[in-house]
Amino acid sequence: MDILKIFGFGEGGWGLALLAGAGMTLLVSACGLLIGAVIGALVAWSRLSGNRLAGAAGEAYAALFRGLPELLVVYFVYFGSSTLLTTGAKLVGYDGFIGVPSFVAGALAVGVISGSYQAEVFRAAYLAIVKGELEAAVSVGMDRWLMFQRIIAPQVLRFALPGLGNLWQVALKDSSLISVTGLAELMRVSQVGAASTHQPFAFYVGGLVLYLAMTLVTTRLFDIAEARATRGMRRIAG
Amino acid sequence: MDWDFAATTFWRLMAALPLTLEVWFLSVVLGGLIAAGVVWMRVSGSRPLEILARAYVAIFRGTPLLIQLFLVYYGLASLPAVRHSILWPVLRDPLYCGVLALGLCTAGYQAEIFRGALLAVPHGAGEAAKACGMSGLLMFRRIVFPIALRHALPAYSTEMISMVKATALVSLITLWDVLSVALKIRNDTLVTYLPLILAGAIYFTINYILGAAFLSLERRLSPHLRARPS
Amino acid sequence: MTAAATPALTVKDMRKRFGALEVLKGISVTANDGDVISILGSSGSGKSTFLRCINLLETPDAGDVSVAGELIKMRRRGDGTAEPADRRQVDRIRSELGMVFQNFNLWSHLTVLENLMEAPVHVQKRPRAECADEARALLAKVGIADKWNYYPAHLSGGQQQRAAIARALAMRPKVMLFDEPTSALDPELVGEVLRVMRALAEEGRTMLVVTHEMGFARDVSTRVMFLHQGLVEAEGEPDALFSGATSERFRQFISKERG
Amino acid sequence: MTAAATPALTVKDMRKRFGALEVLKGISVTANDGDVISILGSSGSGKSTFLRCINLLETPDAGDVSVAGELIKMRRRGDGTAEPADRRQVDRIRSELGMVFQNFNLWSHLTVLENLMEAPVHVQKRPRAECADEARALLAKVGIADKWNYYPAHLSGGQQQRAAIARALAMRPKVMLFDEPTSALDPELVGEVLRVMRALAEEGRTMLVVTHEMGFARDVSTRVMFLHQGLVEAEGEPDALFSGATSERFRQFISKERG
Amino acid sequence: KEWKTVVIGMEGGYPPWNQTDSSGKIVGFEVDLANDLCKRAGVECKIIAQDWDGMIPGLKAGKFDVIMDGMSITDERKKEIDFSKPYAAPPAAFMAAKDSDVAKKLGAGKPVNAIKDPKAADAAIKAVQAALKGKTVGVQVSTTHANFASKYLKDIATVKEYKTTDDRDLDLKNGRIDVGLDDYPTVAATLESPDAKDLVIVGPEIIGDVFGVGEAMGIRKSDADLTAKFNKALDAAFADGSVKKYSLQWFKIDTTP
Ligand SMILES: Nc1ncnc2c1ncn2[C@@H]1O[C@H](COP(=O)(O)OP(=O)(O)OP(=O)(O)O)[C@@H](O)[C@H]1O
Ligand SMILES: Nc1ncnc2c1ncn2[C@@H]1O[C@H](COP(=O)(O)OP(=O)(O)OP(=O)(O)O)[C@@H](O)[C@H]1O
Ligand SMILES: [Mg+2]
Ligand SMILES: [Mg+2]
Repeated sequence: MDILKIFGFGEGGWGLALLAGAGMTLLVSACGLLIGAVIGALVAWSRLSGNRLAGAAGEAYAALFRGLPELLVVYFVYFGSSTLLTTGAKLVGYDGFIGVPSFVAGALAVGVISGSYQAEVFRAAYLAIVKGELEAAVSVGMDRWLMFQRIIAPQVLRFALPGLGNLWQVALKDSSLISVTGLAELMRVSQVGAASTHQPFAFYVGGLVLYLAMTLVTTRLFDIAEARATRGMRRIAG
Repeated sequence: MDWDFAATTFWRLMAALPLTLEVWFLSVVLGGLIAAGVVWMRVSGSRPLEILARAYVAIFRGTPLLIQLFLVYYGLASLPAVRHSILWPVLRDPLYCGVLALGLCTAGYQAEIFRGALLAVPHGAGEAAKACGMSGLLMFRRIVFPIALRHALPAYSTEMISMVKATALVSLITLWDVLSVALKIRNDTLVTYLPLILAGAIYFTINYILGAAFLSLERRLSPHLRARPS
Repeated sequence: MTAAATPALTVKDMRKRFGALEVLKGISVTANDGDVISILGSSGSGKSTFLRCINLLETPDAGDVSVAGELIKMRRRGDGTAEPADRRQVDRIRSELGMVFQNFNLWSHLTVLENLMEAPVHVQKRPRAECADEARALLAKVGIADKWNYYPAHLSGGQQQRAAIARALAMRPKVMLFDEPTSALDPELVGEVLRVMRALAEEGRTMLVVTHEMGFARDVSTRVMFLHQGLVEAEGEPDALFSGATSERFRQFISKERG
Repeated sequence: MTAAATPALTVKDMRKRFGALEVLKGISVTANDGDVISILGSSGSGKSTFLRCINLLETPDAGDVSVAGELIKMRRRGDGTAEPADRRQVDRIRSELGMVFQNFNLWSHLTVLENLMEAPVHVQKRPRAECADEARALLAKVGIADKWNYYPAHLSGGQQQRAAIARALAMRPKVMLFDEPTSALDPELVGEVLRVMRALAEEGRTMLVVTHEMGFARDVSTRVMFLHQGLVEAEGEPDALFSGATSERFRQFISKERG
Repeated sequence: KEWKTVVIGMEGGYPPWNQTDSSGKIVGFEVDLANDLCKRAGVECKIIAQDWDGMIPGLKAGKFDVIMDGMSITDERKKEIDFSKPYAAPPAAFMAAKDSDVAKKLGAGKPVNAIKDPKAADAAIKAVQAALKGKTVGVQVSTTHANFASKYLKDIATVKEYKTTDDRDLDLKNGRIDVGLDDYPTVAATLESPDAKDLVIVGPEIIGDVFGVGEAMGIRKSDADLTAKFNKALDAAFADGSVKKYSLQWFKIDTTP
């Protein structure tokens, strides 16, 4: 089978399947990143809050999910949540399997992992804010929430953007682990295609190109955001 | 619970630990060296070098490590030119291929981490160094790098931990690391969770130690951020 | 007690130590409406620390602060250190205490105009258009109207200082705390800024000013405090203090001017 | 040409613009050994920019700088902007130009003593023990010997400024560039620092000092430059300049002192 | 329990047992067999794709009720789940490069059945051991082939375990390994691909011994009734030659046990 036919959109061509896989990868990673942002912000906050209990909980969360292999987390989120739901349903009398849709479980798994990393990024970015600027905010009577919205969040965002860019790539990469749930994202489509046609190079190179295209477009977005966010900053290096 | 099974499983996993650590260590060192070059190119001020560095980062961060590993190990070997080159004894070996692929990949991430940290170095600190007549390299070594390092440490520790976990991919190229041995045991016995939980515990322990080491390094290096002790 | 009799600001017996170093050893001050109190003292004598303790940027180890008769409630934590009991109260009171920092602390991610509008719009919830007009007027007053769209990093030192002063004024605070507000200014501008401050004093605004400008202390302020080794070494009406010989140390301090 | 006849520093026709704003429109200055040149000018007139261009922290758009007779070689880049032709030369020359920044720029990750030893040990490669002794002596000279082990963030404003001055002196530079070196100091310390600077002048050190201290300009400096709108508006011996009426604008500038 | 619908999990990437076509549909020997068996058992079947790594948790969590994925019966696995009767017992086969030493020593393949003729099998295994001395053998991990290699070849040859058969085939073509060992249908499928024209089947095609009794459906231990249902259906399908029909269609040889 020649390459053109493999990647074509016609009869027996995998073009459409690969594109759909890429779309699924983008979607699940983006949802994961967003879930992770919420978790990450909460964990970072808990560690910076000065409250011992919250700090310890945040630290434990970050240590656990950074320390466990991602594959394991995917298993536990995916199969664990289904098992939980099914057992719960049995208690109220429903007999049968309740599956968490692969997409939801996948995004959740990516988010849970990403959150533990984003917490670090947010924390470091917060610590990079010049202390005097926070004092200035406090001294005009901003309460914590207002100071967070107006002074901390914009600066944290601008210091965190390179790190978040990194984590976006990581999320894209981690999303490929969701293939164990059978979700037809790009990695699984590539692997199944490679195995079913005995053409691994064609499929892996194809997958590589698609992943690259996705990141090129999305890093461009991050670059633009970074340029916007760093207006007014003087830098030591470009 | 079957304690015998748990114990044998645990020791089989531990037997794979040296390989995991070896791949991790070698690739992290290799990646650090490459990253230094990439960052230098990126901030060199030369447009072509900068574009090259950007392309490097885009390619190696932008594609799954699994595919990179596949192409380095199986892809290169499928080219007769490579098989007949003097590099073949090296590239034939899965360990070197694994280290090469993982090193190339982490270099992309490490480069971005250091670039981000460079951005956080206060402008004035560099100016003061220049005004003392420090050369570019000296200023980098004495002022910019130490400050950047302190900013980079949290993200860097994260990357080191990610790399420990990334070593699990090398089973693709016939190197059986801890996680893959766990999966193998599971496939042989169909015991669903126990091998994985044991493997998870091993990874968690390593990563916890690694994280704690980095944290204490971070604390040691940042006395100027703490309240002044009496 | 009538409104006029309530002092705008009272500080009672404030103490603060950093580790082994006791910086403030019990400092009190009372400022009525329209008072301009100059705080003098050699470098490292705790002037900045005193101002920072007043609006609780540093938590004082002991001491009471009341603004317009309202006492800021403090409580002790388990480890013996003090902390404010009611954050809301602190936020509210802080918005009535304008502060100009020694090192400016402009918000680096906002332009000059945005720096000025930030607190009035978001803390005081005043209409945006009104705040913008007022901000521009203040920038004109301190002479940097043309820089409204610059980020702080692109301003000269004196311009940053003036932006910081304007930012504090934009809140229309009852009490202003100035930490060396003219240190980066040329004599011409010093005159200009002091004129602005004098006008504020005449409007009845209360001010605490850390300064090294003896001219200002002598001519503008209603009272002068001289800090030395954590205590108020000399205090009084400027004329009496500068001419009379209340304190040997103070005489020495002012005599060295233009060494 | 004898050694004595070579000026320590000459700047010829320096120009610099930031976007649309032309800050320096052609400024020249010649300083011989032992000269102390005060640079006056209102805020935003380009004084800091001028000093920063001299040691190439900002790249001037045009103009020649020579230190001890050695011209700093420049070249044009493709896009028309200038850049130093030989980085080594720039580094070498910079190590002979001490600079005290308006906002200090102390290295936050090093203690005060380490800040002072950094350049002598690592740029000039002098023995560590000798540098440490000299650094302690300098700290004593500026009155912060007891703070040698503090990080900059824990110092008062005036202490930071003195540390910055000591750091520049630790390099034993031929030419010193001071950007408002006494702005954060009390009158007593101002006198102290000026005394140090006068001693340096007597040793034959050359100094360019941006200052708002008219007293210093009048009493210590050998020459005064007054910058206005990017040009040297008035220049000369201090006595002649302050008494005579060379420039209307300058008269106005100094008359406003203590407005 | 009333079985109306049965969910069957397959990898969808293990040709020719089961594989995915470009439209995402799963086809293959096990698909045809599954549809046939379900009809006979009177249940409605739903086939869903599941990566091998998630197969066992999926079965245990109840995501599906049956695994059909070329899974061999072994005693170890029987401790965890139940198996139906085996539906295929293909011989194992070696492949190597046409002009290699191994190909020269072993010659073309010839079937031996270790269950029916243990002596011949012993001799065949001895010949293999002699031919593979000092060579490198590639097998897929966690298969009966890997078990064979570790039982008979561990001490005389280097054994490399691969995650997938495709990876192993690539290394065979690239010369990193000398011999590949797998079940006959998989080997045959590899040899069909255009860039495998230098490879041939060599040596004996072994049935039985560590290769066990064959591949079967995996079912939860708690669902003994389902196992019984499918065993009955399998008996019927063997009896009327349906299994053989599918086997010939997909594997080109008869693999009925
Ligand atoms: N990086 C920059 N980008 C744009 N404009 C700048 C930049 N740096 C300085 N400027 C502008 O150049 C002018 C001169 O600045 P400079 O810092 O030289 O003033 P100065 O004479 O030192 O004033 P001051 O006494 O207030 O310190 C100012 O109007 C300032 O806004
Ligand atoms: N966070 C801190 N930790 C330890 N010591 C501190 C800290 N902040 C200030 N100090 C010390 O407290 C003393 C008083 O500092 P402060 O800033 O109040 O002085 P100041 O009177 O404002 O001096 P200046 O006129 O130089 O600004 C100084 O000796 C300083 O080193
Ligand atoms: Mg102070
Ligand atoms: Mg300036």
